[in-house]
Amino acid sequence: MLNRIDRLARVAVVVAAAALVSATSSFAYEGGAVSGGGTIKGMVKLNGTAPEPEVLDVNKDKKVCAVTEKKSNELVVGSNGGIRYAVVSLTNISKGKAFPEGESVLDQEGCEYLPYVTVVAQDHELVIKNSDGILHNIHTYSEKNKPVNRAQPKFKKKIKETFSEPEMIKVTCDVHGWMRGWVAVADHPYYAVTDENGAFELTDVPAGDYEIKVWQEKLGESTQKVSVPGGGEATVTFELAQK
Amino acid sequence: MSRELFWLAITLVVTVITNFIPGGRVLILPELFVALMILLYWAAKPGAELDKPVAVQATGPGDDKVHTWPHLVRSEFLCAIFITLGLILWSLVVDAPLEEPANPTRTPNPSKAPWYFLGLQEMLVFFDPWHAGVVLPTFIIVGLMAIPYIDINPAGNGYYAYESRKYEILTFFLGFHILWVSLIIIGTFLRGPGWNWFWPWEVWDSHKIEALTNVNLHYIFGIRSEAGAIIFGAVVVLGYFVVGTAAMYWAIVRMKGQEFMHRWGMPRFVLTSFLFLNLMSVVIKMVLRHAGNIMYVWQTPWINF
Amino acid sequence: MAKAKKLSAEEQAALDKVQGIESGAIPEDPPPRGSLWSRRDFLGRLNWAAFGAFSTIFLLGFVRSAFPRVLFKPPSTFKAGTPEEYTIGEVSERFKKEHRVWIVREADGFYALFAKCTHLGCTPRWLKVDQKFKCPCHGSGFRKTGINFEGPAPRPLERYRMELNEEGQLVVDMGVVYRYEKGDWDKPGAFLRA
Amino acid sequence: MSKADEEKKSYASVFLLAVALLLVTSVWIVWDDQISRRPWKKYQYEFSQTQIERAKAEVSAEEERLGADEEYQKVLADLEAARDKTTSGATASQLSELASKENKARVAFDDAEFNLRLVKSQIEEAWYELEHAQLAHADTTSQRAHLDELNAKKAEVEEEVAETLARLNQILSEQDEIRSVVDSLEKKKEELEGAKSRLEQKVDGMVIQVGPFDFPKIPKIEQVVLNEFDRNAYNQPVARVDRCTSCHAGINKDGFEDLPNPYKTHPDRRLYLGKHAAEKVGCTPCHQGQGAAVNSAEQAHGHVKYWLDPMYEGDNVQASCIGCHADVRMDAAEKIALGEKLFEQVGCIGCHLVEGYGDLPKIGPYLGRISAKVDADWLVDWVKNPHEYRPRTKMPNFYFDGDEAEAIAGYLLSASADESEAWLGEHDLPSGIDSGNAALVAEGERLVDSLGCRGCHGLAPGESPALLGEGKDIAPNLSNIAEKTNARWAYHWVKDPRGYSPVARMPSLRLSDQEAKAIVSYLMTLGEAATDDSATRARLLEADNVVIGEALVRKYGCAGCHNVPGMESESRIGVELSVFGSKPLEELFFGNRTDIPHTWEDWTFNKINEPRIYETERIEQVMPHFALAESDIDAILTFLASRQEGYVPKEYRPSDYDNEVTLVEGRRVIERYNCVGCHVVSGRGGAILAHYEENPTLGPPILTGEGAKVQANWLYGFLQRPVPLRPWLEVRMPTFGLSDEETAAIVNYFAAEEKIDNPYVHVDLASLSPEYVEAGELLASDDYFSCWTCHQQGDRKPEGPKEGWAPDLAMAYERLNPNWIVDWIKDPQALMPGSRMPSFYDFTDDSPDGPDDVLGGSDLEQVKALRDYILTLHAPTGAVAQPAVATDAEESAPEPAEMPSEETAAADSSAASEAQG
Amino acid sequence: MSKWEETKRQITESQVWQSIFRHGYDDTPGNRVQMVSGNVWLHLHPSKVRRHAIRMRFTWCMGGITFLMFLVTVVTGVYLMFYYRPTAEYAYADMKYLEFDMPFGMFMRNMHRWAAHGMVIAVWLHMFRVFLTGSYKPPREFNWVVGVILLVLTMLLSFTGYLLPWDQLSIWAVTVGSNMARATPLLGYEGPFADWTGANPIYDARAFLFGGGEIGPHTLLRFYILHCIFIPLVASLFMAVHFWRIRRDGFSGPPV
Repeated sequence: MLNRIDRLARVAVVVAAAALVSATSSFAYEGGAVSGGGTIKGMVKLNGTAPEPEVLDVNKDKKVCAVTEKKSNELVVGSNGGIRYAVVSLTNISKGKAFPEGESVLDQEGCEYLPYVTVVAQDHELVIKNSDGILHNIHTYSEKNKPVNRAQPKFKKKIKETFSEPEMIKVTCDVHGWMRGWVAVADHPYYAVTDENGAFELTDVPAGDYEIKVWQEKLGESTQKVSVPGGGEATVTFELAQK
Repeated sequence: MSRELFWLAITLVVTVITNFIPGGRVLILPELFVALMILLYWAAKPGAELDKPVAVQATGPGDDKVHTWPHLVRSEFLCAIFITLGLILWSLVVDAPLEEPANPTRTPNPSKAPWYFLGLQEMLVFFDPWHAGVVLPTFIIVGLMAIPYIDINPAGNGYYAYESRKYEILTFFLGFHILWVSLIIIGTFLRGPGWNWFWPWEVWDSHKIEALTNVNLHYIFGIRSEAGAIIFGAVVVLGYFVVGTAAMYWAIVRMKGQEFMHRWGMPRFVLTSFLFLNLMSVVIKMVLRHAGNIMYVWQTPWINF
Repeated sequence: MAKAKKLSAEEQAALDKVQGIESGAIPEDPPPRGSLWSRRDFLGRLNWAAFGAFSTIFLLGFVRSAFPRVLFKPPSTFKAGTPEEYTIGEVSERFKKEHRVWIVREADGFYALFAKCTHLGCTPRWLKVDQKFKCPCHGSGFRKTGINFEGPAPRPLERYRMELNEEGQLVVDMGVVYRYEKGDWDKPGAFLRA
Repeated sequence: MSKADEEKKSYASVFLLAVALLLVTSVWIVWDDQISRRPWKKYQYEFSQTQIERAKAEVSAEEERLGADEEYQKVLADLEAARDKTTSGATASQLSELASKENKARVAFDDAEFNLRLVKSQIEEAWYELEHAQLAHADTTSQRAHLDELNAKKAEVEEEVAETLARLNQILSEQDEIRSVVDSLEKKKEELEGAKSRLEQKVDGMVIQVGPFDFPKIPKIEQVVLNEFDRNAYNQPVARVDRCTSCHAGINKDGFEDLPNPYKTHPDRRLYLGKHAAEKVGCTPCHQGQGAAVNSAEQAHGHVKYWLDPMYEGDNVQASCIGCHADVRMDAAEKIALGEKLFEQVGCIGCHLVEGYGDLPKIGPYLGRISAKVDADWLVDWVKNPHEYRPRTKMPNFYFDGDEAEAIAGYLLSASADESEAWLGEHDLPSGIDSGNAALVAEGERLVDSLGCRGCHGLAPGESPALLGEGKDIAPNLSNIAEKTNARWAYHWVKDPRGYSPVARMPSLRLSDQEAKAIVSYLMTLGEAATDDSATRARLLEADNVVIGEALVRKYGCAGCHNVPGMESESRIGVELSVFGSKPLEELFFGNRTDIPHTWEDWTFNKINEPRIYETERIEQVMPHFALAESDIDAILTFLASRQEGYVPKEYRPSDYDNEVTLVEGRRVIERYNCVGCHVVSGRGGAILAHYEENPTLGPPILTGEGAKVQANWLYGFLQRPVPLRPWLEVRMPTFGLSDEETAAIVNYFAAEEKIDNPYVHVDLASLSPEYVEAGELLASDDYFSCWTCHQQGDRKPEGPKEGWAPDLAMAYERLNPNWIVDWIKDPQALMPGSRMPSFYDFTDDSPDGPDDVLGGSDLEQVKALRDYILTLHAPTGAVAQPAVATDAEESAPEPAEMPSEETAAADSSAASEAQG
Repeated sequence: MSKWEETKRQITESQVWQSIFRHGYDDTPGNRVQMVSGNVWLHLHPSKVRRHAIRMRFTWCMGGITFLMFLVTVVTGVYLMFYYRPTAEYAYADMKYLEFDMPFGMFMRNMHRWAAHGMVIAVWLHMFRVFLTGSYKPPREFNWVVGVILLVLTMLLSFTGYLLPWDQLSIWAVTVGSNMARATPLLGYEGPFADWTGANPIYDARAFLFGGGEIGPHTLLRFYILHCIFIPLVASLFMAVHFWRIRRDGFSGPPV
């Protein structure tokens, strides 16, 4: 009898522990329909004077690559002081809208990565195109994900790659030393890349308090708190200073 | 009672002291042995009661006899039980020693023979190895065996008779206690690393250095030549035996009378005096060494004495 | 020849004479009550019982002493190579000398037979032509499976446990024995599925 | 008491006392032996309990899961229903009828089979008699008749067997049919219960079942016997027995990391116990201690008197590694590896002999021409205390006073005077060295920065690119070099170090005169320039001074580290340390120090830390002060602790021990010449790369995997006479002037590192298939892989700046191992993570990645084609005629494929391999 | 009850019983004699002894204790032999195993060792007591001689056993203890006149004891055999003589 009670007690403990584990392990983002979500709008600005972007030396495959003059995209500042190519995301959201349909595309055209910053959902395919008809290679510098360095000869118009961990990944081409781009691996759909005026918009955010983060390759990261009203709009302005 | 307490106290003190000596608890054994023997001396209680033939008058053959069973057997049985008990307790409390694995290239300092041979090892300090290790042990064994044939004293056959056997007991006492037992005690407790002398309260320092200033006897007498030394030593040693024998003869005749000597006979006398002089030579050499710093009396290229 | 429990008076007298004792010359002490040798009172019995207990414990201690607490022998398991090293249908004698084991490879698996006749413990021989194990001592015969079919052997050969380790090697565990007559051969270790 | 009373006395009470005591002691004996001296029983029992508890919890969890599993519940219900059906009504009676039929049929079959067996046995006998008769040439008719008769009988019985069997089988199949539903459900149930029954089996294996109760198994001594592991003092092999797992029961089981000792799992169990199978090598070969002891922790750990090898504490356990491994590596056994390195390189071997380290070259500079090199004033100061001028120098401080220092300097100057004069006669000061010329100095500084000098030398005070432990530099810091020497010497030295010192470790960078002048001009701006020392020289060279100096040089053993003229055959002055680790405490001299604990570790640490610490008025000590960092001393101490008596037998050593020896020999050379200052070798070194963080492509290549990559012949030639491999690099592979042995040691090192048995490869171009070569060429072209966008091929250079280029593929034939080319093209990242060479194929899946129209679209064939093509790019004429040779394993079969192709074999760039000039 | 008595009677009067227990419990003078003379262990004694001989103070019981110690060492020694291999490869390790895993191993070893030491002490005291009471005097002279031989044998027994643990204590004690033999005149290489006989460090008087010039693996076997077989056998023979003489000569005592 004692034996049985003992056994039951053990079962109870194990079940409780299992329940606890399943409750706490549900950190993974859960996507679905969002009703009454709000919008976060905002802008990323440079605090200080904008530097003149460096002109890149195109020294190879000039026929294809040197069609236009190329400037560094490291820090592109619009006339209003807004920073282009900054990535804004929420950091503490676990439930919200589903990832948008359609694939993320990174194109190599005129020996440039288009777009300069590509957002791809985690574990989704990133389609890498080679529109140039010359040899490129995709060389990623990542820490959380496994770095890749894949050649994309001209007969391969399209290759695919997936990333499993959220991370900002630098992409370069070793054939064309000046080429540089970024891939933002997102664990939820609330990611936005600022436009030429430094503006961004996150839609269908469930009402609530969030932390919002901006990342810029030269200027680093910065976070703020934001409160999103149901069906309403919240505004956030980041000011980043040059280090 | 007070005597018992006294010996108990002595034992206790010795036990405490010996436990401070590096070398461990094994060394307690001979010390216990001594304590035990002292107690037994006391227990044997020589005295008027035993020092003469039993006074009880016989009323018939075997009248002072009792049945072995149960009277003797039960004593023996109890004795065996208590001894066994002691042995068991001792075995439970004190583990037999086991040191590092044998290694012929690394000699521990000090290296000692089993304690019951330490008397011999201690004698090596005073004599050549062939003498201390071979000749003297032979004399000891032969001498012990010869005792019943030398001793013609009819008194004390089968009972404690200290009065009437003064000289025998004294001599035995000298040989057994003064020499054998005390040399064991010295060898066990007082000899440390390098066979140097350490008092019980001293730490056994393996780096201890003692000045080695011993000299031979002939050196003291200013004899420097080898031949001179040999002759001198021979004269002294032979002289010792000759003079010693003569002195003993004189003393025995003086104390026991010519008649006794006659009864005893020359062979017995010569054997006794030879053994006795050898015994004394150990004592003399010890005194010479410890007190007079003298190494050898007779030094030759082949043997030393 | 039975002996009388008590000596007759004459015998006693004669014996006493031999012992040099004149009967009645010395008044013998009466056996003291409660003395060491008395077995008649409670204390005496208790004493002897305690002594008996002590003796028993000691005796048992000695008996226990004779049984070693640990055996210095090689481990009971050995590795027998990979499955590919064995030919299907063959009886391998590779480990017969070292471990006294045959390893048999069948189409669907392996088993390890202990090469010891169940009759009197001789080591049988594998006769390939006859496809049987034959014991030289009393002619017992065993099939390849180890089942006895002739001679005095009372039961089939024993099997050892076999398993495949993480590196894909066969492992024979001589610590586990499977006996056919006990139904052990149906257990998983008795036959290793390939 | 009168005698008469004695025999009347009753001893009953005494007897009672005696037996009572006997009883007590006998119980005590049992207690003492069974409990006090057997602590492992308790530990093992407690561990078993924990283990069983945990296993049972797993079973309970699985039961719980099954309880909640709908499918399982359904199966249970179905099964019960099905069983009900078979045990009641018509089905049941049908079954019981069948059962009794089966029984009868079985008896009939068994009888028949038994008969058959008897007949067979009779036949055997009949055969024997027949054969016997035949051998005896007797008439065999009757035997044959008998045999025939038996055979006939056998046929009969066989028929009966078949018949009875058929009957039995039919009954069985009828039964099966009725039971089929139940059977299949039971099977299903068993399947679902699979995990549970496995867990239950696990529990069963751990317990003893007695009726409804179970108990942990009875504890027993667990042991590993290491036969012939040790040798006794009589050089006889003796076994070692380790019983550590009797208490440490969980040490080799996963999942008990959270428990305290002795139950705990071994830290990093898979790493340590995976490589060193505990059931084979036990525990004490690494940890020491008294493995056989199980009666107390002190005994077992060897912390008792008379046990010579107590357990190592903490990191010191690494001292054991060297007993079995020739090669102790930084990543696995950091402390002892550092200790060994320091011991070899800091100078210990100059004075102390240690077996296995006896014939290494002297570590100090050549003093045969010292007079031509240094400033006399500087020399005196240096001898007096080298650490003042250069705190991180390997040269120790001998605590010389001023007079002693002058005497020694005097002797050195005088002894080296003749040779110095002669050398100076041939080496003039060239014109054009000018430390005042800012442009020249700037050029010199640039050269020093870019040619690779900084791989070894620090230029600012405290800068240490080539560390030796924490506190020492491998090569001198040059921040105040002008104080020490002069431009004339420096010029000739940087041009040709071996020209000055026959044992120089400094390599030649093949400087042009102008480069050398610029560099010297720059160097001479570092530190305060020396002033005229002629007065000092005259004073030092006085004869009396020189005589005293000679005696001192001899006494302090300078010749242990330096080639001192006139002392070529001096012997070592220190004690031998070959078995220092087993030195008994009583042989260590503590002098008058009472503050230092009497342990081997304390003695040794203090001795190295402050070598004269045990000096007394009477006992002089001469060991100099090295000023090592504490961590370095600790490492040396661990190394010294490993110097033990005893020898691990071969069968307990790693199987690739010889390989390890090769590694050690090679690494010694590599470290002696500080190859690791520039290159990363085996994952370590490459300090100079810190200067190339911006663009690692411009730094010296990383040599990971070099052994598999290049051909040994080529490497051998390259090391002896380096040529520029990558013209775009400014940093230069210097000429070391390595001896043949040293070169071979390095080449073998790389081969051994990659475990390549035969690194000497010959490529037979004649065996290459033209089809493949052609396909390879096509693949390499701009239509496909565009190899020439980056790779150079002889004079054909790619576009763009040099730093974007990749190596010259024309060298592949001589330089690269063909197997390596294949591996490389397959996945460059696997061989060299971070390489700029991209992967053109993905062999992790089956889908083809290459173009469909080449070689049938087969990736592997395309890679081989590329390889074959590359090999033809710079084929020496006549190579085609040579006989075919395989490289190693993979390609030895006559491959139809060996054809040309191209591709970039060595596309290492930033993180590339390879030496370059 | 009578049934019980009857059963008891049947048992005690059976041939088997009486062949083992040759006399009853009844405490009669005859039985007392029978007890001693009919018992193999007790008949070392005469059936009657003189009064003083049962007094512990008089006899010290040392002879008996010596014999007891001898028996203890024999019994424990046999058990130790089960677990001990007298070769240099195993001896030391076996000592460790005795301690670590033999059931009651350490206890047996302790008993064996301490009983051996006790035996040496007891023998000396026995001899001492015999001297004090003059018990070596006629007619017991020869038994004294036998006793001295037994004393020597006892010390040799102890000494040979000393080596068997094969540790530092053993070999050095035995080295020191037996190296005196190298000084034997003529036969020992360090003894006087060794060059006359050609005794040398490799082969001299000690070769008998050591089986060579130094203590080594061969010595161990020799000592083992001496310790376990040779000396005990010889000692037993002399003990038999010793006891026999005591039985014949009677216990010594004051003249009547």
